[in-house]
Amino acid sequence: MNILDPQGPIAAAERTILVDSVAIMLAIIVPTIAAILGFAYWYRSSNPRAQYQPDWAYSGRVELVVWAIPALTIILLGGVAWIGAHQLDPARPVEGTGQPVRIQVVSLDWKWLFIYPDQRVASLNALTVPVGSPLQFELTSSSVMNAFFIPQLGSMIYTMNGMVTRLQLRADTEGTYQGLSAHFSGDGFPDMMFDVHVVPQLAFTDWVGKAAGSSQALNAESYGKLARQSVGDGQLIYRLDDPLLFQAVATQHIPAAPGPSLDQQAQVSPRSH
Amino acid sequence: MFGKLSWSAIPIDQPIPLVTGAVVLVVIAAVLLWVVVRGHLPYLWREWITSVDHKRIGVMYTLLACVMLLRGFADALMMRGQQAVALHSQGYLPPEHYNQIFSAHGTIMIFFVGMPFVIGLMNLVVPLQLGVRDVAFPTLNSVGFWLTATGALLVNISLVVGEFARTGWLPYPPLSEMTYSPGVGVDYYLWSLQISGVGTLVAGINLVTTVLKLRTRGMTYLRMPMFCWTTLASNLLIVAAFPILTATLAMLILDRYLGFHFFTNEAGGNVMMFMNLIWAWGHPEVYILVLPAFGIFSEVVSTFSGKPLFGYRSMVLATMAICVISFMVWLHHFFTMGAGPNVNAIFGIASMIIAVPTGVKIYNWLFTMYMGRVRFATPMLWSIGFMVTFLIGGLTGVLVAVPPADFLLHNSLFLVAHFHNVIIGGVLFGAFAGYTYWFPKAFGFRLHEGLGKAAFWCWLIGFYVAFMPLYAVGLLGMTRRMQHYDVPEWRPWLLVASLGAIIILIGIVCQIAQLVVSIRNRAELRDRTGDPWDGRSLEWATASPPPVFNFAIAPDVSGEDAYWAMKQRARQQGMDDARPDYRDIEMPRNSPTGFICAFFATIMGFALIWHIWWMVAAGAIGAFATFVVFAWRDHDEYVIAAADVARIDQANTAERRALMSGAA
Amino acid sequence: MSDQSFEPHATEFAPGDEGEGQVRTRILGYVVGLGLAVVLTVTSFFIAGTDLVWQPSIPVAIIVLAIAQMGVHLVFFLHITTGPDNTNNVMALAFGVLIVVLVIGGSLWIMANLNQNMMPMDQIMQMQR
Amino acid sequence: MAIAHADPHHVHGLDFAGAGHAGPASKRIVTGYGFWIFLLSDIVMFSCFFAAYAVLSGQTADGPKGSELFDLRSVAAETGCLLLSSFTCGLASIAADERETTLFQLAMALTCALGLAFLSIELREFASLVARGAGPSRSAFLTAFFTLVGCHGLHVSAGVLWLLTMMAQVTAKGFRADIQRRILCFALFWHALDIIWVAVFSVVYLLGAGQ
Ligand code: HEA
Ligand code: HEA
Ligand code: CUA
Ligand SMILES: [Cu+2]
Repeated sequence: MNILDPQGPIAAAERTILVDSVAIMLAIIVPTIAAILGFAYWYRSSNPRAQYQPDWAYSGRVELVVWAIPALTIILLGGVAWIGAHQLDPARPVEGTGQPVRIQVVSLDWKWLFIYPDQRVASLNALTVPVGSPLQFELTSSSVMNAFFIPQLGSMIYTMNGMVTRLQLRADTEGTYQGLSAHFSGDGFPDMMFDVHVVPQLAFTDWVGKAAGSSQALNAESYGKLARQSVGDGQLIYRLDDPLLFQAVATQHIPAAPGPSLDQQAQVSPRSH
Repeated sequence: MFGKLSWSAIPIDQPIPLVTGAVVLVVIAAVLLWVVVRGHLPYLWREWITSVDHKRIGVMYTLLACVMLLRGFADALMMRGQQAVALHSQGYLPPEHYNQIFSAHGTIMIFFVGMPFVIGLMNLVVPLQLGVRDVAFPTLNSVGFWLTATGALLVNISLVVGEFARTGWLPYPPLSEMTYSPGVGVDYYLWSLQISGVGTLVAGINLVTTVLKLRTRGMTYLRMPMFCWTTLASNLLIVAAFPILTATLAMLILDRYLGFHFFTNEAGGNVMMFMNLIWAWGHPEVYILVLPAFGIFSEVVSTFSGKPLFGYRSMVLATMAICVISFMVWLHHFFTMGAGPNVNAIFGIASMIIAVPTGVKIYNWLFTMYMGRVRFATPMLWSIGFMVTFLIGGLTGVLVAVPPADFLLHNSLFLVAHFHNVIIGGVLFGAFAGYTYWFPKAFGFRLHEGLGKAAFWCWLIGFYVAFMPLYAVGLLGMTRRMQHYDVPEWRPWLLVASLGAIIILIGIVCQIAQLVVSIRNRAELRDRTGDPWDGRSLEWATASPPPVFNFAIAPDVSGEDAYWAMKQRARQQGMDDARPDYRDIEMPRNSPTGFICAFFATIMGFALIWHIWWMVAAGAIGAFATFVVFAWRDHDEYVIAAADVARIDQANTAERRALMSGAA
Repeated sequence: MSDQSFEPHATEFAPGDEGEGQVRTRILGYVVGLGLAVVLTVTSFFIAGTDLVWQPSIPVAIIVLAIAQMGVHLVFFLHITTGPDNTNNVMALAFGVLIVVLVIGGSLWIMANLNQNMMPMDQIMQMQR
Repeated sequence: MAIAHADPHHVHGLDFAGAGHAGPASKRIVTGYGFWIFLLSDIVMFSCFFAAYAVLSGQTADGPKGSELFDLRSVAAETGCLLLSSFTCGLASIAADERETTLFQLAMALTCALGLAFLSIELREFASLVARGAGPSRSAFLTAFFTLVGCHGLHVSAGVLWLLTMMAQVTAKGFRADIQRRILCFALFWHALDIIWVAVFSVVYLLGAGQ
């Protein structure tokens, strides 16, 4: 999950910006720290060699420098921020090889649902994507806010009920990575980790085939059951019965999930791990 | 009859809060009993509880902050302990408890530690520095303090009766709406903050008016000590920002209590509006905390370098710039919500711009030490520790202000490390510097230096050991508020962090020991000059502790660093022996209004939390009646006769003169 | 704060104070204020209900009139003027107005931007239709 | 630019005019100023409700829109009450300065009556909305509407309570200096409510009716 070990272009660019910004700032922070310690040490009252000028409290030249240096640094960093914010805008399309894959993400209490509307499949708590393809996410939430985040692919984004946020990523190396919710969403929040399987294009097609043949179907009814609070449901695959399910959730045609209910608390203790 | 309240509200099945609560109760009962048995109650009532003296109120604010620090720290230790063990396991704290703990920790630390600490110091010091007798509205000042205490009390009641919020220190809806948080926890949060928020607003109005309208003769704006300037800036932020908090929490209250739809998922509510409004308050809030600390460092660095503050005017400009710009950056707390790139970039750049005036401040302190004579007393150690530590926290702050970097770091433990870095390294170190610096002024004796230094080193080292690992684990992708986790690579860092918390604990023990030892040895540590540090501003021109009226003769100011100038003059021309022209002094009378108001506010708050409507009405009527009765009284002032003023002042200055001439 | 008033400031006003005025002129001040306020209010209400003006300009006109009327109230009822004796009061007002503008303006901008970015797909399509 | 607004040392021209700063201000100025600051903070609070209203005013959840609900005639009547009451409140201030007890009580009583008239019209409006099923829980728009307008109404109610207390105090104690200061603050409060009402009727009712 190391942010400094990116596996896609977005994460890589963000990592670079992160490291560069730190470097730019260190160039001014390190000398400042050195000066603080140096001045404090040299001008200690027990040092007879240090000069003492009890009235020296103004110098136009020093003033100019101390306003100018931080200002210039910030102009530089501000430029980085401006360009970065535009180039890495989460909704901005990403280039890639192969077909773009549309993935609709619903954060549930407390699990993740991934819907592949074009492939007519869906999965729970595990995201399978082909390597190199642009990944076009649309995200919403069944109830409370969450944040969708795969540290090694970059750019987290909030999920909110009744709204659709957009995110574009790409994974460049095959492997299995971890994703999580980066915004606190209640008691089961730490269990919202999910696996991200980055697989070759062909393997992805295989996986889609397998899911399409799954005995589990995802439709309004099974969604309604999923939306209830629970943890530890494991990873499942579905064939997608209702391709407009995501729209129905996002437009609140399926109302927001009910939250804790008394009978349910008795049945499924969130603690059953 | 009792609304939602029933015996089941007391968490019999959860030993940890219950035992903690019981211990706290026993301690409080024991203290009360001791007070009553020793016959201290009338004294406490007369001299403290009903006091409207800004110095007493300042001390009480600070005391409240210190007590709440212990509570907040207990929470912090529990969190560090939980995360140290909760790999592949539930640890020892179930989620419903862990979630209450980080929410309570954040709430308490910001509202009931940070705020009262800085407000207390401002209350204590600003009128003295301005050379006046009290703040603008002494009785309201007492009301403000007691309402803050009410808020703190309510938060702590939630430990034993019911539960606290499980929604973080800022209760984001819809999680905090009735649907998803049906318990009383969020209500405890809301009402304690509404009540203490009124108190804070009152304190803010009071201090703004004091600085702008009550300055002694000759104290022009540009002769005010830096701490007065930062007080002005910080309190302007309070009066401008706290109403936003009040309005936002009121909306959430309406949603929860009356089925309104500001932030619900249903009927067109909009959760993003909450985020937007709460941060429009929340960002200025962090500068409300840190600006007074900047003022304290300005005083301390200049005093212990034996030089005036370098670049005073540019400090003033920087302070006011921070004050205004802090209102233009709030979106940086939700870069990842999906606003467009222009919005993100503009707010990101605005956030970075604050680094410029802040940097100017750092450099001005640096050049205050330059060609000075730096004495490493404890307050100065805290200041140097601050300068170094805060730079690192500021760096990471500017880093998360770069939107693409924040897309990776938002809500991570890296962010947690950032804000502890600026809050502990900035606000808390500042509060401790101010505490050691002004303690002799408030009580007439100094704090033990050795233990103070020991505390400083433990804190400094403990801080780095506790929070640097969090930066690392944040880069490893760990988010905040995790009750357990399944990633083994995180574990070592979290273990180191717990070790750091323990080193901090040792620092705290040193601080408590310091206080105890100093009280024991107060005879040796006594300060008879009123000026133990060779100070520069007017608070050192009067006795320690100062008489109720602060100054027998209102000082006349003719330049910056007023008291320093007076001392210079005295050294050159000798003390002037003419007997001053003492006059009668009118002082505001003590009043129980604040305490009684807070009493009714507590009742009302508690009743509102538990939906006990008749009790709500009773509390409201009681509070209104208190105000009318207060408004009805005929004598709100008493007179100290000129002869008494003369007697007190002569006694004070006699000792000082004797000492000064003895030293010469 | 008691006897801190060594020399009462002849040069400063409390907000709302008018200084030493003749009763007649003071009453006149309120009459003028009331008159102006009534005229502005009536205009506002009239514009809101009429077809005589170009419709899209109506909201702008109403806002402008409201601002004007607030100014009238400030000057004639609250006696906040720009005279030197009132400087501190005006500074405070300016700070307050700045904050109000930042909070309202900032919120509307942010929220408009977010709402636009987050509309569910079919709503976007509805809008394109 | 923004800095200049917040930077009170721009008034130092004043301070330096004489022999420097003259010392603490009089109690009347201090009290009035403190209250002025409070009023500004209150206005900031209202600005949040206005912002919420502006954001939520389109969210009718398929319920009624503003233009279907608002009755501009009663709004005009409310406005008339408040404007007149501001005038009578001004008369009361003058009477207080001149220590004219009867005139003061009369003007205050009139102010109170106008305030109550305002409140009763507003309550009637609220009641009829609720009766028509357009209560605050109907939609986010109505939530924001009731909160904004109701908050102003609550302020007016508090003002009436304060006003009555002041009348009683003047009867019992006469025009003592501290009571005069409170009258000054009350007048400021009452006039400030008017300013907020101007914003309310413009933004909520007039603009809302057009939608
Ligand atoms: C006292 C408290 C305090 C202070 C002073 C600061 C100071 C700063 N903070 Fe911090 N912040 C918090 C408390 C504080 N913060 C808290 C509590 C949160 C999290 C709340 C939550 O989510 O729960 C937070 C979160 C937070 C975020 C949100 C991140 C996120 O949620 O993803 C951001 C983003 O921009 C940010 C930025 C900054 C910046 C730019 C500063 C700047 O003011 C720092 C400026 C200082 C310096 C830079 C150092 C000195 C300067 C120089 C020596 C000059 C030269 C240097 C340069 C040119 C770089 N902070
Ligand atoms: C003022 C603010 C403040 C302070 C001082 C602290 C201090 C500490 N905090 Fe806190 N913290 C927050 C504000 C603060 N925190 C906030 C806002 C959050 C976010 C909450 C949320 O997620 O919603 C947070 C969250 C937070 C977490 C995050 C949990 C998570 O998200 O997973 C952790 C984890 O360990 C933590 C730890 C600590 C530790 C170890 C300290 C230590 O440094 C503790 C230090 C101890 C003391 C401060 C007390 C000592 C002093 C005295 C007792 C005075 C002695 C007496 C005299 C002077 C006489 N904090
Ligand atoms: Cu959040 Cu749309
Ligand atoms: Cu911030």
